[in-house]
Amino acid sequence: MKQAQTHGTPMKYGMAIDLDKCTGCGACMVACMAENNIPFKEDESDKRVSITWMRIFKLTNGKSFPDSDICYLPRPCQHCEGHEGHSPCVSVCPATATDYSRETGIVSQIVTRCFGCRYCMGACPYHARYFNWWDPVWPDGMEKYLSPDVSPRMRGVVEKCSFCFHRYQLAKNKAYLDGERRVPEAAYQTACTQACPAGAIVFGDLNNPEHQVHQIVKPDSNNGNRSRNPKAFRLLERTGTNTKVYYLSSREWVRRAGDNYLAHEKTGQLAKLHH
Amino acid sequence: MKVDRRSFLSFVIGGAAGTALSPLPWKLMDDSSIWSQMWPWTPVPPDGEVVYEDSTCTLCPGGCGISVRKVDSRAVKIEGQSGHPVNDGSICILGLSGLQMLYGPTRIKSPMKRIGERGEGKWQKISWDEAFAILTEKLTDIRDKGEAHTVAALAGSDSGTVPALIQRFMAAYGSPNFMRSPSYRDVDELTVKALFGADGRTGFDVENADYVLSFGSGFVDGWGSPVRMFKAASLWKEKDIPVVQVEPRLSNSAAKATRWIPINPGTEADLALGIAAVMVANGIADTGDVSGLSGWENDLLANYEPQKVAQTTGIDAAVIVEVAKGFARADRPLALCGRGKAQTAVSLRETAAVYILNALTGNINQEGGMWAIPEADYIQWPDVATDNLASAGLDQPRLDGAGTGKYTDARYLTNRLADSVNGGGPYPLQVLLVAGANPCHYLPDTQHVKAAFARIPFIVSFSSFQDETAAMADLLMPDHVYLERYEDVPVGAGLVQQMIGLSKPVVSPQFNTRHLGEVLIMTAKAMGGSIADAFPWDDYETCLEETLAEKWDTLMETGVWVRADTDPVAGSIQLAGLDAPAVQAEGDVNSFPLLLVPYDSIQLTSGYMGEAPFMIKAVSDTVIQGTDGFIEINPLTASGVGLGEGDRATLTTPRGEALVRVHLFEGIQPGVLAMVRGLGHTAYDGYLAGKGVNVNELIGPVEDPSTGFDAAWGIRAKLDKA
Amino acid sequence: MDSALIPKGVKRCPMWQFLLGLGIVGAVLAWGVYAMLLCWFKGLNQTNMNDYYGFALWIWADLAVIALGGGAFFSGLLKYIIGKDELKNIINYAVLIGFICYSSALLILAIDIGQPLRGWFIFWHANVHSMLTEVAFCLSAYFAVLTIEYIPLILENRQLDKVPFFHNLSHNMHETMAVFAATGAFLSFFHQGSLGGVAGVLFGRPFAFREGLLIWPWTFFLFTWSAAAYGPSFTLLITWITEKVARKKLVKDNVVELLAKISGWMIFTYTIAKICDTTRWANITAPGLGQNLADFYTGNAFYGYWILFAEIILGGVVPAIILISAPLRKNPTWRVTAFFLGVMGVSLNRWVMVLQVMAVPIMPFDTWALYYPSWQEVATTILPVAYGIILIMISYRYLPIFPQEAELNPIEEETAMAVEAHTESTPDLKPANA
Amino acid sequence: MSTLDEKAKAGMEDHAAHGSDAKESGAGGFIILFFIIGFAASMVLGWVIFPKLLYSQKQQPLNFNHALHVEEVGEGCEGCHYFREDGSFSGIPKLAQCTECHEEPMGDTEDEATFVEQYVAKEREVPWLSYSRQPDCVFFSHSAHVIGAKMDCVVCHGHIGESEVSRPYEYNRITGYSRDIWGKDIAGLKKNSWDRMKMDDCAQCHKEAGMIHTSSVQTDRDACFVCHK
Repeated sequence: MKQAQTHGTPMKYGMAIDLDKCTGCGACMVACMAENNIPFKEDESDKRVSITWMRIFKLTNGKSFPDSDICYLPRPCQHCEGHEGHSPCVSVCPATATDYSRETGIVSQIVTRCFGCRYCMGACPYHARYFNWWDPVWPDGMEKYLSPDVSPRMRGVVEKCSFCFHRYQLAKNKAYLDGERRVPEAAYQTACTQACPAGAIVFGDLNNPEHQVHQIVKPDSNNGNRSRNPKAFRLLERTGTNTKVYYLSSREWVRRAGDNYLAHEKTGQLAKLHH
Repeated sequence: MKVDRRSFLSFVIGGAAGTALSPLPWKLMDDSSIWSQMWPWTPVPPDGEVVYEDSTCTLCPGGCGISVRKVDSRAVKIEGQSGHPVNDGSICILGLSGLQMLYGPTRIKSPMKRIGERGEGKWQKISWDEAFAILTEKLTDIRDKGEAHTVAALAGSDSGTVPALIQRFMAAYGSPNFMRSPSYRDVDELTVKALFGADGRTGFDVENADYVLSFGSGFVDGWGSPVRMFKAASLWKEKDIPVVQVEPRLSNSAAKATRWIPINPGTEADLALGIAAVMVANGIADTGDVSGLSGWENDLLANYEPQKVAQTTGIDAAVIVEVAKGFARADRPLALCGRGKAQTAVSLRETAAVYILNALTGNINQEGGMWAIPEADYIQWPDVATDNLASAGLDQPRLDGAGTGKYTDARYLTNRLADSVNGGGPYPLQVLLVAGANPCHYLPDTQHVKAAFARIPFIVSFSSFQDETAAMADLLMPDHVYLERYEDVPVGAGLVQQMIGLSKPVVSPQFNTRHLGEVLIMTAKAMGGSIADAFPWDDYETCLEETLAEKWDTLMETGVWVRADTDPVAGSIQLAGLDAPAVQAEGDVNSFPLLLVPYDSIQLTSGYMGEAPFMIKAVSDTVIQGTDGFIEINPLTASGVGLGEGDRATLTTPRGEALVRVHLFEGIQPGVLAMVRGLGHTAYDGYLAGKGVNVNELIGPVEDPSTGFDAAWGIRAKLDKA
Repeated sequence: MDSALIPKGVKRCPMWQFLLGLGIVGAVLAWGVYAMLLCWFKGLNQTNMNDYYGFALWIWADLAVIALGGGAFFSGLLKYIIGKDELKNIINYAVLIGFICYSSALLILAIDIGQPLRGWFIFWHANVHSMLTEVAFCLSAYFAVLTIEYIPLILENRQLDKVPFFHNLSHNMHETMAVFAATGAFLSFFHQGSLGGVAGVLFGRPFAFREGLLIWPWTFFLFTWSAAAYGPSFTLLITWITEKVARKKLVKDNVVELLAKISGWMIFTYTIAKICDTTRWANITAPGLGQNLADFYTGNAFYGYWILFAEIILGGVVPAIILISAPLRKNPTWRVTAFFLGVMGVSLNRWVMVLQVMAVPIMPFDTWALYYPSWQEVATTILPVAYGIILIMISYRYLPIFPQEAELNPIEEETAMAVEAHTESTPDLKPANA
Repeated sequence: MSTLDEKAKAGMEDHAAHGSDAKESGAGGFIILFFIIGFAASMVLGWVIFPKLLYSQKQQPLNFNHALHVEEVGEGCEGCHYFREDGSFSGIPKLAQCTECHEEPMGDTEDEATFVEQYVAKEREVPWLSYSRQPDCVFFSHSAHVIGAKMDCVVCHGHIGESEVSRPYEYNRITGYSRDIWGKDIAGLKKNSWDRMKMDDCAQCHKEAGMIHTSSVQTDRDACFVCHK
């Protein structure tokens, strides 16, 4: 007999990132690297072979001095739900190494299952997936700080942001001990959320009205989970990736930069969602 | 019978069939894939019991509380300490990288003495006993010759027990030459003294201000206590507080401000005074706290009326008036001073102008305003009983000339050290002790500084890392890093209250290093006599505990001691310093048509600490690519020189030249070039060394005649296609 | 000296020439193998691929050779199912070329994956939703079929054929070949299609994404179709090259023209379909996602509208017309030009569907990603070509690939006798020398 | 091909015809025989020799008597293997835990002596070899199974609690897996639930317990991010 693992409604973990607050300082990137045993090389300046589960993009408004403006956009894995969990990467992985969990809404990546075909990387429009082109090597002595909660990856596999799922696992351990069925909001926060000095990142269960992220985003399940918050937008919403990372900005040009629009279309306009 | 080929063939076929029906091929296939899943050369972090230990971060002056996650005896992650008055759970990129410094390969792992040429990097490991012997012998010889004053010490800061012990050691030994790394603190202290007539520092109540006017202060680029400022900036967003950022470049702070006002570099003081003039002229200034205004009012109105200021600053007069009114009419307006991270001094004129601007709002020592408060004064040690040799030495003038002649008000003029060593000083320097400082990387005109260091007969470095200065040393006596030691951390950094944090040993020392405090006490004891008497403590921990007295328990419990109800040093200010001349950029306009200004990034320490690999990894590819460093330039200026995105160019200033690549940026004023501070290391390892250009090598100190501090804010430059 | 192995009634170049040829191509092969070993032991950091270019030259090579190898299944389909019997005179070669293409594809895949030791996960832990899974299964299955189709050819070697067992085996296999041909056609339909699906299902990438029929995007059908259309052209192009190298006619014109004509009509219909697809995509699909052609073909140093023209007009319309029109088709120069253009066209199509897909920025603030392969990638891509040439050399020398060769190139009696005598007088020969 | 060679060789003999004829007729029986020999040999190699080569053994640093400890300490397994406050499982005790009782030698066994001299006195952790260590990519939650599902230790660990001597630690030479995890029986047959602890065994047990979840979109089983990290 099959049963849904969830007790009551399933969870759908997601993020709201306030770009008005984000300063592009990079604390989230490094918090992520430190939390998830992310390796580093002597030269990391070629960003196309530099593993950063959380990456900060710099957006410019294209105007010239002194009307120019910039905005930073932190990009973790967007944990696309796509259509019923068939996110771009999950549906293409030939070996079931990446999967979508109906229980948490998290897109998993199991590196020991992955054999490195990199199809998922081609499928991901956010470049949130990274390949281990090299063996991970820590300078002598530095492997001491590696965390046992996240397994270091070997050469030749794809890795990506897991929404610090190991923290959920640990919180769940505690929950069992305390006889709780659900993991409390505060007990499961990602490393980037916790570190962000500007408090720009809010993480939690988008399905749970008590969670702050739900209150900010107010997802509209009848409308492809789009946000009811006028300041909010999602990256490439029109492709139907149906992401769980929402961005907030009071600046129209920033919101427009979040998706592709034809000249005449107005920001936020949405053609029919695919799938 | 003879085994013919057919029989052999069938034997092989039989073998194949048998093999296929045995586990051999299948298990091998499975196991080889499992082997690839756990390659022996991919590390497996050992599991264990998880504990969190709180401490205080000392990687920058910010004084954040940290909470270190440990698995058994290993520290695996540094997180912000929730509930801490400074950072409440958050943490910055540098603080997060701490473990890479603790466990990093650039640690100095034991005491060493130089065996090769200076700077050659040939060292010999020695025991601590030998190290002590070498040091004490050296110091004793010099002292016995009556030349105690020719020994100097350079520390990162002068607050807290460890620097105090260094100062005490110098006093007992008999040298007036204690110095600290130059920073905005120098001019801040001096200005507070000049305006308030008392010793103290400024504090800024950013959380409660309702209008913020920042003169180039990088409130999200590392100014003040960085994490506190990040939080404040978000608070301002939430409360819709107007934040005006005045600087020539669209910095991250400018981007976070509600309004960015580009200004001609180096004319901030004029704008401040212009705004003051508008306020006075319109009678919206609150002159209650300001004495001496009447004598100055006419000059102010005459010299700084909006049109004139518009001329110098390049800001539209209407804008000046608008800002002045907005600022003056706010309930709790606050003006910030100190460029970027405020790691360098600015001119007395600029500092005074901004502080007076604060005063003219009547918001001094008020909620949301600027405060002038005394340093926490908790180090109460009996005066040193100096012997004759010491007294003689102490009577000598300082090498840097601070406190005498035209520099009476300055306490330290570290920026003049290089000159005096290179022949400008009253007497030759024989020994230099360096602790928590890396002058050979961040002092302006670094080449000049290195040349000076090359001439110092004997240099002792207490650095924990193989930094540029340690590379120039003769004797290395490595200190623990902050995660391995006890230390009191008095926090200034623009806080409006007195605060002391406590660093605790989170892990046992990883290498054969010694606590600097310990080393000083032991050296003193080894030298005996009055010097030993000045250090009555058995060890540093006792010293610390006795010094902190009743605060000790609080610190051990909560990790931080705060005194909120600190009395300001004075309630009102006396106008001063405004007649001081402006500090100009070095170099003449004709041969150097452009202006080079350094900028600060929170992603680079640009201080004593070298950047950890994680930080460099986070740096954008428009700042470093491979080993190439970039300068930011306005597309107009670039096309003028015939340069496109990523092109290589030679950047020349009166002080030096460097090969750079250009990044076109619309957020920078035409004619101005910006280069990030903190890169271009020559020491450390391949993760840091050789990346980018050290901007300090291109910019020389420009002395502010009214203080003696280096107040250079940029330098003239030219750019040629390479 | 190896004349005992050489098919009856045909002439082959002297051994030294043959060995010299083998040596030269072998050197290239060795270079490729060296690069392959580098990739296996040092990892894919040996390539210029990056996180923007997870798929690059290799995947293009895979798609291209499989498309070009399509000649095998399609000629097989024509001969055994549809009953175009003339094609028996070229089917052998079609099969051989197919065999080479598919074995190459599998080899390249084995180099391309980051964890070759776990390659079998694609079968063991298969994800049925993935186009790649479909590719892997059908590809391997069809490769097996090709092997089976190739074996009887080997058995027809003059010496092997003397063995009654082998003789009968190959005979019986010929009998059942129709079954395999049918299977091959069926499998090919799916893996060729899935390869098209690989790009078409990427709904996060408006440049690649296509609507479709049921679970299959239009590219699925376009790929199958194009493989069937261009595959024969490739077979004929290689045949032509072989004839030039061998300096003799190997296949009669009527056979060539028949296949060329079929190929022509296929290309014609395919091109029409491709144009429809492109039009719909450019006017409905992409704009629906907020993008238009300018986003895909401007703003970078390499990918311009020219590539559309080169693929569809030069590589589609032109060869189609040449091969359809009898006079042009009968003119060898025009014909070969058409083959060449066709091969270029389909290769370009595969290139676009792999590399340009990766190059186009999707997030408005992202940038174009251009890439050039490292020498290791180039070498490993040339490797299969060298291997193919070697296999063709050997097969051509010792197997009766071209049934019409003897008839087209009659040898004078005494030479033939001499060959015979020679054969008998040197029975001590071991194929190892071959 | 070999057939061909043989013919070629035959050619070299004077009366080729005879030679070959002889072979055609006589060799049949041998062929079967050789097939059987080859078959048998490889079966022996695969089923008997290979497993021996595949595994190696290590002895525990010192002999540990579980039975005795269970008796002395009481509280069953929890006496030494307990849950920490954060819900994680302590696993093999650290030295400090043993020292609570073993400050001085208890009893006069040789192992006890070595333990106290070599480890307690020198404050060295005992390098125990864990029979049940899962590979690093696995996250196994004891609390989910022991507290949540109320499972008995024996289900996975067998009757180690009753053992009086530490059996040798067997591991796979290629993978480094402990044989307890990898599987006792080369044919993959399980007599007891604890004979093997690979992923399929977890799945099997979950199935039997009626705990098949549908959280995975790909497999309609448990999502990967439950037991993997």
